[in-house]
Amino acid sequence: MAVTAKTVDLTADLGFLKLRNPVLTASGTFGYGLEFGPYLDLEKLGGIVVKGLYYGPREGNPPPRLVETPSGLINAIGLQGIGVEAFAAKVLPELRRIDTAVVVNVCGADDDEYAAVVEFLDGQEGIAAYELNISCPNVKKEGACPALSPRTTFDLVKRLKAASRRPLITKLSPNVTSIVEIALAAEEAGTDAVALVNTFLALAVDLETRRPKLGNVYGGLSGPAIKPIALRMVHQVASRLKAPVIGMGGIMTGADALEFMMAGAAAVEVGTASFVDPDAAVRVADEMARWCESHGIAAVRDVVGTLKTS
Amino acid sequence: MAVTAKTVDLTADLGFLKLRNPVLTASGTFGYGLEFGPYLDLEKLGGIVVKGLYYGPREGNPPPRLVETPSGLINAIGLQGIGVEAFAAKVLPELRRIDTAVVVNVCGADDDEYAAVVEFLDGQEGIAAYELNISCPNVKKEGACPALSPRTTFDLVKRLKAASRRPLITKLSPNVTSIVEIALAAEEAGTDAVALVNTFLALAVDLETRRPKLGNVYGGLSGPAIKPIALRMVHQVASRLKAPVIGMGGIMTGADALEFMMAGAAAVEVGTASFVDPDAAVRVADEMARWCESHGIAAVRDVVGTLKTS
Amino acid sequence: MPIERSARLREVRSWDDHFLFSVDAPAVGKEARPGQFVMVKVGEGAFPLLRRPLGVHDAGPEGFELFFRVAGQGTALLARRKPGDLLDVIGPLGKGFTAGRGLAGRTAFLVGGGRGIAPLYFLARALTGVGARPVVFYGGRTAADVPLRDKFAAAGFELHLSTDDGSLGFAGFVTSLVERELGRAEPAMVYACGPDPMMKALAAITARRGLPSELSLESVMGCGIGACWGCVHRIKGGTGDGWVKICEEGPVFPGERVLWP
Amino acid sequence: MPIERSARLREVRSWDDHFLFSVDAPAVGKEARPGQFVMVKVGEGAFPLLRRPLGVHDAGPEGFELFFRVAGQGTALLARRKPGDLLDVIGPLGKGFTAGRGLAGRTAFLVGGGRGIAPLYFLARALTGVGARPVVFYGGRTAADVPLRDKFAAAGFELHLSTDDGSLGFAGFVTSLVERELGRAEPAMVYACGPDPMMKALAAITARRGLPSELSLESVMGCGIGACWGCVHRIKGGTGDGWVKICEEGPVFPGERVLWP
Ligand SMILES: Cc1cc2nc3c(=O)[nH]c(=O)nc-3n(C[C@H](O)[C@H](O)[C@H](O)COP(=O)(O)OP(=O)(O)OC[C@H]3O[C@@H](n4cnc5c(N)ncnc54)[C@H](O)[C@@H]3O)c2cc1C
Ligand SMILES: Cc1cc2nc3c(=O)[nH]c(=O)nc-3n(C[C@H](O)[C@H](O)[C@H](O)COP(=O)(O)OP(=O)(O)OC[C@H]3O[C@@H](n4cnc5c(N)ncnc54)[C@H](O)[C@@H]3O)c2cc1C
Ligand SMILES: Cc1cc2nc3c(=O)[nH]c(=O)nc-3n(C[C@H](O)[C@H](O)[C@H](O)COP(=O)(O)O)c2cc1C
Ligand SMILES: Cc1cc2nc3c(=O)[nH]c(=O)nc-3n(C[C@H](O)[C@H](O)[C@H](O)COP(=O)(O)O)c2cc1C
Ligand code: FES
Ligand code: FES
Repeated sequence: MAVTAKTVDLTADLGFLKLRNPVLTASGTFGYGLEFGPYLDLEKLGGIVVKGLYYGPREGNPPPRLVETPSGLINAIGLQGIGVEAFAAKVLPELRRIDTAVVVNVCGADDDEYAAVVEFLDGQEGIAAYELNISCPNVKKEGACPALSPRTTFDLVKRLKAASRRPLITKLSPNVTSIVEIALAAEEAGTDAVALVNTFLALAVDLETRRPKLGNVYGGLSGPAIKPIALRMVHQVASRLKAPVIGMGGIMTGADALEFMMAGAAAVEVGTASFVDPDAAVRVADEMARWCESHGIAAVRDVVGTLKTS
Repeated sequence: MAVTAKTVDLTADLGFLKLRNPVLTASGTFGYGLEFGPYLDLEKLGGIVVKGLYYGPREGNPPPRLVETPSGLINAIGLQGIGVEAFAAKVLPELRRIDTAVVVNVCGADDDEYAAVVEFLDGQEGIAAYELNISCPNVKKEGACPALSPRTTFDLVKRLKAASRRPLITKLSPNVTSIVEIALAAEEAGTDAVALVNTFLALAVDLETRRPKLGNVYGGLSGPAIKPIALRMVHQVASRLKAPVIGMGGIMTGADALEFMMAGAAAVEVGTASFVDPDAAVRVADEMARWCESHGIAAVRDVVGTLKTS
Repeated sequence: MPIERSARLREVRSWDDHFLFSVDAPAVGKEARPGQFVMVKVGEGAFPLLRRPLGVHDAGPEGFELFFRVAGQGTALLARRKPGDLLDVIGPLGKGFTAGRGLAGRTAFLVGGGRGIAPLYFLARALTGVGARPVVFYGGRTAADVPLRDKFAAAGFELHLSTDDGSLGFAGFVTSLVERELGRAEPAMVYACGPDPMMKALAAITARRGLPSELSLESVMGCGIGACWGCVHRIKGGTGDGWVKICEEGPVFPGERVLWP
Repeated sequence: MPIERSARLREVRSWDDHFLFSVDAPAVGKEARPGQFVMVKVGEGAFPLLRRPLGVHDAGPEGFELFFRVAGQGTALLARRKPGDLLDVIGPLGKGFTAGRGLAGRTAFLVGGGRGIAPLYFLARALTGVGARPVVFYGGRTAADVPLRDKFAAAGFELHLSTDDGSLGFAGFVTSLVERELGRAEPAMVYACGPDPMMKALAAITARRGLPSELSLESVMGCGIGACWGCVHRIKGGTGDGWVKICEEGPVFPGERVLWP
């Protein structure tokens, strides 16, 4: 029987988690999920990675928080958010009613706060996994974060893996010399998967005021501009790790997503694209299905890691 | 007397080298210089950094060698070139007739080759300085190069500084966790200036063939896409180093160049822009002058490092 | 708040770098309330990357109008669109002005600075609809910045013009003109949209006189739908610990709740 | 090789995704020789980043013509340009075909595959000019791929058409058609431009018969002026140790010097 967009098997298997399709929404670009209800069918998503959560509510950085660059966006939101308790009380019950994998992006000012967030969330139902945001460039000075060193990555992941009852996805920073080294440290520490990349530490200058365009001076660059670097990193990491890789960075179309999968990603996250088109993540999944159809590919997972480099 | 574009003092002073204006042409994007004679007045340039040179001629990488990405260009030329002897015999005599600073971009398969290139060029006249290309991502596997570690950077720069009779500009790679650490190593080793950034290691995939779009698999990303990251790195390095910083990465206009100077660059290099507009480097200098004029700035060097971050 | 991917640009009027677009988009037009905005794809393809927020200048069953000034690359691209072109817009978004029956028979001041005049036409029409009496203050740096004066006059709204350089109407800031008129009339509400300095001044003026006001704020916006937290402003008693999302809880806020740096 | 920043697009003709541009640019038109190309800014602003190389389809004192097929984003943007728009072009660039007096009174085969036909019209005219007899072979996948057939016919050139699907002219590859005709006529030169497989096959055919040929090669180009080393192809006896810059030493090379992977 010929493959049709309808019959294509889009499911993705991370081992610890089966997804309806390989497309998740990237943390911080999809709010807490519900904001997008009016624009797409949340149950058509592979999963939702909610905005980064600290234990308590957070102020975030002073505006301006966003600046557009050629094919890119620099943000310095600074993880403003409601905290896990409010999240569990107000948001999680709503999300539970939706049949889609919910991944919580876990943040912390220090290792103890990461542990506290995980401990609290372990007491809540309706969460498929934790994505450890050890790579946000917008909170400490000059982008400092655990993901910049294999040692701090290993220690933090090890501690959280021991504490958590749920699978861990460690989210890596691209602002490193060897992302493979960091990924291997996370794997050795027991992470169930890695997600990459987070944003690139960047600066935009306003010539007239002679000030940075962002209130926080530096910010994180995302969008199509970074895709070629992100794709390279995903390829490097996927070629070395046993743990599954979730790829992201500038994915705007199904073709972009398929390139990440060919490079070795078992699933992908769509970030900045959701700002441009609130329904982008679902469109990306649809475009994947149609590409598989036109290429007679019965299961999208057969594309994973098929990039020929010799 | 009011400032006019004509009266603006555009000269840049690197200490070891005075430039007519702060705009040099970036290595590998301006050939050996002479190719551009038909398109601009080479004597209106701050300087020419010629294509990277090994001791002998080099084959370079198999095509395809270029792929365009959103606001960016990935190249994997692989430093094809004629070698220093042919350069000295055929090109240098021509360049000597032109009244502009000529900087040679020095490459080497190993430390000894770098030393051999410097030794040979020390015997030639008409060269203002050497730019040590210790950061090309397109020759060794996965972008390996000396600029990825402070140790290898220090050792190589120290050795070449001792050997060379000319000032050294060390060209840094952006593919590192802390470019400041590498820059400080180069400074400690005695470099006279640092130039940053070289290209970002990147990958582009052809979905249909399931192959990389470049013959060399990975390549180096340049152009406007990388400007925000390059600008951040220049700001970080310039805030820490005593040695002058030459900034580059996606400069297309005079405004872009001025942003790099506000961030701390004493001079800039224009790269990919010269492919789009062969006369881009001269236009950038003109636009700088006009901006100074409209802002009543008598000397462009007064802009250097004036970014207010508090 | 539908995504209208192919809203037909029916008509374009322009004055130098100001543009008035009439767009066919029933779904958006029917829902829109004064003070709401839309997110418009200004380019074709992914350049520029982000949509641009533009206020609803007017709306009806058949569609809506936009009035914008070229401020940079995005609005410059949008300005190139020709009648018949299709626009990709999301909206209406945000919470608009309150223009309720409570104002019937009473006077309201509408203060627009430059492009800030955009949402006030729709508001003035709505106020008339509930029997209120809109008095419009429209200011700019120079005469060329107040191109909609004829449109407001033709609609029969009481109109007070000002220019910083005195080339048209009152010579000085529109806020000074408002202060002068406040001596004569006591409005039940002051609505405003314009550059921050004007809004700040107006907030002070209304506060001093204990007049209620509603200000439409601006910010760079990443998404327009409350997802990126990029558009925040300090608002008293809002959610989000002081930094409140303009796109979601605004862009219109009571003047007394808006905190200024 | 001037930079012509504001060359007026005088006329546009199109067939589905094929476009013929007539451009006013005396400086370029006067200098251009058959087989040379120009680098065209396809977008406005910096998107897409790079110029695109297009062969000179025809040229004269007043300007030049381009014939292109939409292959992707850049050519799609270019195809949107309307008469009166200004184009930013650099050229003429590269070394063209040799169409010298030596061919006077003799026959030359011109073989174009798909969009590869573009530079052959100008060449055919030049050959007629030196008293040679151009015989044009024009092939495509299907009839829609050979839109210039009428133009070549109207110019009075002997024209042989082929389509892979047989929807027009000879059914099969244009190279097979050429081989058939080679049985009947013995050209003094074979010129060709088209996809690599066609060029490769043709190189083999001409080599077997000891016929001189000139092939116009393609490659992605970064600069078009010899500065980026991005456009290389393996050429025997060229400079640059085997990898030769097509934009500088080509795009036209003698068939026997071109090495294929
Ligand atoms: C809710 C809302 C409603 C608006 N309604 C209108 C309207 O009806 N008519 C109109 O002309 N303009 C309106 N604006 C402003 C308009 O969105 C900006 O002028 C536009 O986004 C600038 O985009 P650009 O690409 O042309 O300029 P850019 O090149 O993006 O920026 C040019 C300058 O404008 C600033 N800027 C960029 N985006 C915004 C923004 N969203 N708000 C304020 N400043 C910005 C930049 O910092 C820069 O200084 C509105 C803004 C908001 C938030
Ligand atoms: C010397 C020369 C002369 C040419 N003359 C003509 C002509 O007269 N008419 C015409 O229609 N086309 C011509 N081409 C091909 C034309 O340059 C490409 O079709 C165009 O650059 C594709 O750009 P794009 O943005 O539309 O497609 P892209 O999205 O850039 O690419 C679409 C596809 O075309 C391939 N491609 C991109 N650039 C080139 C290139 N420079 N050469 C070959 N393939 C490329 C890409 O790898 C991709 O597979 C010529 C090419 C060269 C080198
Ligand atoms: C506005 C904004 C907020 C973000 N917030 C988070 C966050 O809270 N946690 C996190 O791990 N990543 C965050 N990111 C990074 C994205 O999840 C993603 O890694 C990055 O944007 C690259 O993907 P993209 O190019 O598709 O946007 C944020 C990105 C943006 C643009
Ligand atoms: C085609 C190409 C070739 C390059 N070759 C060299 C080189 O030989 N030596 C070097 O140090 N940098 C080389 N570079 C890097 C540039 O000099 C510059 O550092 C980089 O492109 C960033 O600047 P840009 O964004 O303005 O192009 C090359 C870049 C490109 C695009
Ligand atoms: S613009 Fe994204 S939250 Fe307001
Ligand atoms: S295209 Fe740049 S060298 Fe040929």
